[in-house]
Amino acid sequence: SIQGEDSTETRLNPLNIQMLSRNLHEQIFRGLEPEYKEEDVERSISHLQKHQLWGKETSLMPDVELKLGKMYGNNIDEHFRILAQKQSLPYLEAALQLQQAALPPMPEEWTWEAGWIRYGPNGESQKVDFPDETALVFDVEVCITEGQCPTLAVAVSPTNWYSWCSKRLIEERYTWSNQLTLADLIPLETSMNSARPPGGHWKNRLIVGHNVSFDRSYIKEQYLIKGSKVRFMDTMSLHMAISGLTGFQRTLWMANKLGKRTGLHEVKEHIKKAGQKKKGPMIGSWDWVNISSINNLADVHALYVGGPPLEKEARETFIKGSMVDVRNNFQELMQYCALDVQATHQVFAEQLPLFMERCPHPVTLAGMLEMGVSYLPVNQNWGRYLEDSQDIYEELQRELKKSLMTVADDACQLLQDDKYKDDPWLWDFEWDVQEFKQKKVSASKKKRSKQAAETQDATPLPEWEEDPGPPSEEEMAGPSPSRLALENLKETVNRLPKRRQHLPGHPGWYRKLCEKMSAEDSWSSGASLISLQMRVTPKLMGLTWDGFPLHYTEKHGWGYLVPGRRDNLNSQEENKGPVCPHSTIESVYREYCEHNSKEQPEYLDYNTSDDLMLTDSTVWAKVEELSSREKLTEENGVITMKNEKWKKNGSQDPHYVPEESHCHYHHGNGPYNDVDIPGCWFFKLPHKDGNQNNVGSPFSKDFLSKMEDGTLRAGRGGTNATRALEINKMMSFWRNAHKRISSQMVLWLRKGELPRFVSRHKEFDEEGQYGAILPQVITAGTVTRRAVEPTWLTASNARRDRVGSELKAMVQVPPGYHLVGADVDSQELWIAAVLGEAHFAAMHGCTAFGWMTLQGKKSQGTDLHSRTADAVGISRDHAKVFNYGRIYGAGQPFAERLLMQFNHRLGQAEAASKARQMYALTKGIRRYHLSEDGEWLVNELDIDVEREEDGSVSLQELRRITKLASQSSRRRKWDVVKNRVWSGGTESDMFNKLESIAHSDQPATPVLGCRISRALEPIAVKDEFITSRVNWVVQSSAVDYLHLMLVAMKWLFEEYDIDGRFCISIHDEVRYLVRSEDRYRAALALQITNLFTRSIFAHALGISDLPQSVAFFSAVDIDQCLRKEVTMDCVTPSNPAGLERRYSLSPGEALDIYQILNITKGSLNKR
Amino acid sequence: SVTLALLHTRGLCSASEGLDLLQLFVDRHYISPGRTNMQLCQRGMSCSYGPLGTELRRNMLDQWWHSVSRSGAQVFGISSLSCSEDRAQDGCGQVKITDSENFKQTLDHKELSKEQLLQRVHMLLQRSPSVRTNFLQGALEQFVPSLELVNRKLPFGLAETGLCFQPSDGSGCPAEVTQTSLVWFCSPRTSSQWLDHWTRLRLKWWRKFALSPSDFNSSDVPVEELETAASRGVRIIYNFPWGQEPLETLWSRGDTELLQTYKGVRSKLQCRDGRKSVPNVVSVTGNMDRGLMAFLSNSFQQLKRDDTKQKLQQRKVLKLHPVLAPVKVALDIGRGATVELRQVCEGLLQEFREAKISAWPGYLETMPTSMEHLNAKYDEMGVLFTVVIGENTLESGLVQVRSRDTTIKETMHVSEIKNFVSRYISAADNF
Amino acid sequence: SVTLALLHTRGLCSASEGLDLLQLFVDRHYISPGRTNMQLCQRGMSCSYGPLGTELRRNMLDQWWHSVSRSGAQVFGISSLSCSEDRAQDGCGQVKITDSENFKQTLDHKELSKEQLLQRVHMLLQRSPSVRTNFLQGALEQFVPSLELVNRKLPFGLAETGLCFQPSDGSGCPAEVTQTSLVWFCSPRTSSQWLDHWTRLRLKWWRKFALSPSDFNSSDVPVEELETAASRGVRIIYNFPWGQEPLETLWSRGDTELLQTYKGVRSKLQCRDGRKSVPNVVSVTGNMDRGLMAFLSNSFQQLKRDDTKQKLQQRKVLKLHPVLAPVKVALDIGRGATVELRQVCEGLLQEFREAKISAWPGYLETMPTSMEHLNAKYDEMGVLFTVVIGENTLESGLVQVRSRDTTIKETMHVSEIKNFVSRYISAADNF
Repeated sequence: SIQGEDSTETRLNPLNIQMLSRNLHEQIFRGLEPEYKEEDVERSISHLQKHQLWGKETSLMPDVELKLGKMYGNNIDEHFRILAQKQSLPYLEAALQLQQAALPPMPEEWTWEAGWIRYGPNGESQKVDFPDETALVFDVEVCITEGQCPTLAVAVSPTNWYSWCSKRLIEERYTWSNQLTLADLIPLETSMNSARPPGGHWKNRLIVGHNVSFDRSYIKEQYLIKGSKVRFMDTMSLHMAISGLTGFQRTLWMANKLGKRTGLHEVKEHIKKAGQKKKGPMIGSWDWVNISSINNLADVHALYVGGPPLEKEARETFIKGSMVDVRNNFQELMQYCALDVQATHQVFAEQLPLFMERCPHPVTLAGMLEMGVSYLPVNQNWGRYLEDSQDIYEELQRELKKSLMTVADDACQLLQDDKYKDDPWLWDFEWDVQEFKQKKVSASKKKRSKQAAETQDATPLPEWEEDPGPPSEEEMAGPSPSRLALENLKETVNRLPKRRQHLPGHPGWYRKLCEKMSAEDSWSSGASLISLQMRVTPKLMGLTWDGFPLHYTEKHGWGYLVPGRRDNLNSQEENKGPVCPHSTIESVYREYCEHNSKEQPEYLDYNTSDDLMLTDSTVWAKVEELSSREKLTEENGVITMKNEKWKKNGSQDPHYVPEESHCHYHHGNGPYNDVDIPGCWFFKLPHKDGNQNNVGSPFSKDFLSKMEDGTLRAGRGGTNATRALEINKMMSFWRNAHKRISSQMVLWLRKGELPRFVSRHKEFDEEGQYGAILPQVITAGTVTRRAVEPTWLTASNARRDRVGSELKAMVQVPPGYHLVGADVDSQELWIAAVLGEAHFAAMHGCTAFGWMTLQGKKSQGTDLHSRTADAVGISRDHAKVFNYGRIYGAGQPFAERLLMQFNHRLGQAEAASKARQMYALTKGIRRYHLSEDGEWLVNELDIDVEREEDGSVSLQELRRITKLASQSSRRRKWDVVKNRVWSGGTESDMFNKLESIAHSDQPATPVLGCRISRALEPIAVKDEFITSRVNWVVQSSAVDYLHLMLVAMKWLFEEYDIDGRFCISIHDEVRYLVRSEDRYRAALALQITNLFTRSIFAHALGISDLPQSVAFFSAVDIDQCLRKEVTMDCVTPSNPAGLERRYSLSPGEALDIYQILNITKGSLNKR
Repeated sequence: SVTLALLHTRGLCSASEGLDLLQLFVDRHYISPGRTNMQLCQRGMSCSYGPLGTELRRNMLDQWWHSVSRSGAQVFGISSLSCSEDRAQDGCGQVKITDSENFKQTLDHKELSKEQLLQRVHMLLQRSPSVRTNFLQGALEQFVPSLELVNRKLPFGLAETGLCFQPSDGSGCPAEVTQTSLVWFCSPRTSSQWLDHWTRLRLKWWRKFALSPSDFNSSDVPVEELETAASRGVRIIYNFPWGQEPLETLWSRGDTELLQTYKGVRSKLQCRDGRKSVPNVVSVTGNMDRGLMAFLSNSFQQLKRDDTKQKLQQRKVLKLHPVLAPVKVALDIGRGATVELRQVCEGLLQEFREAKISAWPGYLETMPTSMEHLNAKYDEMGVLFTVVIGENTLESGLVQVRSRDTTIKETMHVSEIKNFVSRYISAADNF
Repeated sequence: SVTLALLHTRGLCSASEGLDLLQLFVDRHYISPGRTNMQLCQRGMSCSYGPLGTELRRNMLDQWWHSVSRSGAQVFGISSLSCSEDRAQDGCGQVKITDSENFKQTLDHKELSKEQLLQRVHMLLQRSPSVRTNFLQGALEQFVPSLELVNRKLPFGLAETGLCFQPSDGSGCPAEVTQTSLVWFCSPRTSSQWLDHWTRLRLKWWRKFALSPSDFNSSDVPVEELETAASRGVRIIYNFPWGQEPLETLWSRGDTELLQTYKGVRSKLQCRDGRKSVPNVVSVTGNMDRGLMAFLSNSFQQLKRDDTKQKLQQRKVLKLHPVLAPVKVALDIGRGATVELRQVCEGLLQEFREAKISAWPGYLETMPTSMEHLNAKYDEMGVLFTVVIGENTLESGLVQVRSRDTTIKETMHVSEIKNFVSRYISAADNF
């Protein structure tokens, strides 16, 4: 229940931050009140004061009183250990059994029969309903060309081999339905035609496989709404947790393995970097290659087991071959599949102890098991969605093409009187036309025809034409004279060349856009080959960038022409090619300026498009990509900086241009004066990866936002071109995603296969369809152990102008169910903050960063994003991207680039200064602790050094020391730095903590103690991949967070008999499929889960308390479909009527803790 | 020097420009002249059409019928009477057709009192057959006879096109509209899906023939504007220079009207769908007169050539879809018309007409006109191709073919031109 | 043994047989059921048509238009309004269209005297727009705008088809007729020749589609029956079971009406034929509803099979001309319908429809019917060919094609059937 503000329940810490209500604190931290040291509190206050946060108003929240029920162990960590052990015990036992087993001998011949066959140790075989074992290694093969039906499978237990064949393999039939049913799938727990296990109880079973989620999607029982107790262990995920590689490392690894170390650009760069630092050959930094591998079974097998490499050639038959091929090579392919199973077993046997050692906390295993059984319920609306989206997409595609064709047609008019010569865009097109060719007529024939012509041509028309009256009957009977004349004339066709010319009268560029006339039905008229990707298109559309016409050059890609250049006007005469009409370009720009002065407020904060609202994984992908290419300014310290300085002043700069040829009124990426267009400077379009890159197409995704804000617009062709841009934007999502989405394997359940209360529910529709998609989630797919899945985990939210973007909302519950779930509020920020706080003064809210995360208010501008936005002068949404990028380890260059991308009118210098300013404010600046050698030198040389309290020195001081040291002893190279720290910024302590973890000998997550991949441990990579390691600390802790939640939820569901199952977890979001009557209890369970999870984080970091503001989800969503907000109607071009009208989905409920307490009366018990 | 820029205008902005546009359609024989007539067509009513407008409407109705009957669904064309005595009872039969002679005779009795007179007038009016305002009632009446045709199996549809009359909007004079109607009978469960289906199909149809498809849109009818029996409605709307107007309306009408028509005898109406339910009705009603105006104004393109030396030049083109364009080919003679050249033209004309490609005998024009003027005229008429038979055609068989869309003149052999045009049109049809 | 004799009966002799025939047309969905409706069509009026009748009329109108426009003469299609206020003045505008609400309101004034009331009624009637009884007036009104189109050169024609209304013949209820109209403008000198020309052409047209052409004839209109303005008239006549009836009437009308329409302003009307004369008018007006009945009854053939052992069997066939037949092909499944067979049928149906060959989805019928019954039904519907997809079609691609006219079943490959039917029809067209 809710208590008043003055209650004794309310607790504040010395920094005036509201802590957990007393009753909750007592239950969770067992009466262990935190102790605060006076000096810590003072240190914190002065730090907060420095950042203008101390004394800011904070408000109190109502207290929460709640009975949490029985808790185990002496503290919350033990509690979780006990829960997890209990949950994973049967599976762990099965796993150990499997690991220790010596497999029975593999059958020499496989039985050609549909369904499961068990092979005894003595070669005897027997048909069985399913392999009734507690542990299996399992592998499915699918003949891909024949649809989504599994073809064959092999499994092995400690005692038996099993094989399974599809009916479709054994029986030859003309057609099979392309709609799968449960009977087509592989049963692992039930007999034919049954959806219930023998005896009515599911058993705990463990299935092991490599990328086992793929195999799982072919298992019959997995599609039932009420889940079985089978769990999966994925040797690929185990591998990632033990020895995974980052994306960049994977590229390097492959290059290394293929022996093309020098051939690959990235590798070259990497070697350069590695070589630069340590002068010797590449020692150390390549060690990781030998203790890791990429993810496929063959390489993983080679890494953990070794021996002769795995044969994978047979695989091709499944990918490219037909069912007949599979039939013809049955024994061989069965053998191949069995060998994979065997290899998987060997790998698993090696991995299991390693995994248990490196991820020792039982929660990790229990969480991963739970993650492996995700389940997305869908209904008949799935098919409607696919149809609608594809339909709208195709229609838009047609419209796009039509408008482009119209634009091309219209441009043809410029051929008349050579008007194209004055067109700002089209002047450099091929405008030549061909002469119409006809065979010469032999002289005699010519003569004859001439004579004929002369005799014929002599009939002039009568001056006055009277109504001649109707033709006579005789005239009407015979063939008409005009038809005869025409038929005669047609004979001259033999004078045409056999192969007709292709549109000789049309300009060259247009000719290339047209299909040659052919006899085929598919022939289309007009400029039907045109597409956005073609080089002519932007010019045909008359695109302008800030009012300047676009121009393409081979060397620099897409750019634009800025008029006003005078130094190359004379070179015109030598120029034999097309001449640039610079005066019309001028008038285009003038018009733009006149037009623009009317609509001034353009620099206002335009809406951040979704493409910038990068999901955390995409931000990270970008950071990783950039950091791999960034010069290691900071890592290389002094030396590189010098290098850069030299470079900047150098006159060898390829972009260096003499002063007189600078454009005074326009700043941008250029000018590139090697493009010699009389009267114009050439500027390149900005590129997201830096301006040295060429832009290949102005229609790429990166320019969508520029079109939205009007920087890039169609200057001609009016509505057609503008509409084409719009359509291009609308189509972007479905174009990229539709293959993946429409190939999602959906299995429809028959009425009898649904739980009875579903098929008898009043909302049950006899004609409806109910089924599920099993997303193929790799439970630990990245080096941070985050889950990976290409469709659902990366899906963006519905956008009004993106076809098909309502994807997620198509996950819809069957009758009688609800989806209950929540997003962890600013999960990564809080994790990072609490790490920093533990490091700084072990108090919630003691660092400025932490304080802002806990107490910051948008309304007062004290939240993190508003702060950054203010500091740099950007929008809050943009600031968000910076903040996440920084926390993921992105450096200043990233910020610089991003700033310029957000506002291309920003100069390089300005961007750099803004970025520097932002980093100084947040991350702080580098200071150095001297090494033993360093201290000795300072002492010996008697240098007067300026130091901070903690004894660190600044970069300038360090330089001075180095300089003095090298002066005094020329030969020796001193290593004066022990370690480097951040200082002075709001986030300095956080970064110091992250870096200290990243640099430690055995980096491990602070809460569950999971160690970093062997391929990233300092012993293997020394000081490289720092960005990845820093990022790993937060990301991997977020994974711990998720695993903890899953364990707590499972416990509460079981303990309180809440009927539900795990559905999916998308990054910081979890969803459960829950029986409708249990939905509020499930919501409460979710809130309690969050409380526990945050508490164990605090506990693990040595703070036995938790701020009230983060204890609970701000809202738990109870909904009938998957969407970002329960009220989102997901209106898109393919769903114009919205979810409510089109699919009859009413808005869901978003409940905070107080509302839930109200509804449930604070009790998880069934009433 | 000459500065030149191409500026396109479509979707004209003001009503006055709308009137200019109408005048162009009059000049180019789409619409008959006369202020009343122009007003009618601006109001989306049937008006008197010139030869080009008549052909355009014919093409549209043809395409409508093909799209509805080729959609894969079971659709039967029917033809109901435009006036019926049975409909008189309903309130809807407001527009009556009367024989004035008959009327006069009935009243021409001196002995009648005023009251009797009034009563007679009312009775005469009552008895007079009312003319249809739409095709719905006719289709409902044909439902039962058609049921046998499909062996009582749903869904199927009854389609009809023709004139309907609309009650006067105050002026006292009822107006006529060329309507297309599809009345679709389906199971109650699927009616909403069918409504969506037909909306999508119809919108696609409009967009298929549009130059700028996005000017055609659909929008749900707000609840307060729903017709009595209807549970949902969708309108297909076009943005005219003078504002948005609905071209077609789709209603999900439930079974009320069907039951009414058959006086509640459910057994007559039940279908073999396992549930013995009374079918639901989805009606799809289009106004082809307004649709014709929509296509005309949508396909109008005005290209300004800003030529500083000369005065502003405009190229006005009616870029009607090749399938709809009333004239596909114009045949003309270059300089020096002779009887022989004209014969070739006539031959070609016949060839085109036999292939059902409508051709324009421009060669009959004997007054000398510049080719430029002629092209401008043909562009405004929306003529796809202009074939010019020249002096040397007689020798070489070569003709000049100018395309409306690109303005480019291509040389072609006279034996290939018919095939080319026919391929061109069917390619546009299949696009 | 069985003796068999074929006895043809055509041109039924008695009116009662005529009624039987009508009932057949109702049963086979040419005409909608109902006594009034059947009477209407027997009177040669427009009636409510079923799907087959609608399609037949569409085909007839298409053929009419092609014949008129492909004749080599200059004919433009136009479209006039069916009701017009202007026509009210003439005596001919007898059938009025009124808004009954408007009527009632005007009369609902208590204070009016009887005389005032009568006056008001007359005025209201006078002012009400009259509906057209034919297309002549509309064409005359479009004469001047069209003159510009042809550059004031004669001869040319204006064609229109659609509904016209006829004054009641006593019953008080005006009737509708589907008319075809060609109004031909020519020099006074040639008008008589043109009348003969068009008569010849029209008669040819009717006979082309007839099973027994000699039932269609032309005859000059006796002088006493000539319309006011006309100097000569010709009728095309068909022998119905219930007597002779005119299908089409051609008048040579002189220039009177044209001058009337333009209030005698000759200058507007003069053409460039060197003589500055006012054109003469030849009108060609057809009643397509009666024409439809003529073709139907003309193509009906009854074959008696005199089977001594069993009772008398009759084969009734509607041998409509292939071009006119509303259904060209019926698609059926032999025994043992399966999903795969139906898929083949659907594919074929689509193919036919895309080639604009109307096909009948007989395969949708799931109730087992004997093939014999089915064929009898199709014969009565006038279906040209029946395609039967059998079990072995899936294997061999072979289908059975039964011809209506020969009753012979031919085996054909599925890939060739569409072309075959299409060739068959166009061969019949060119015959």
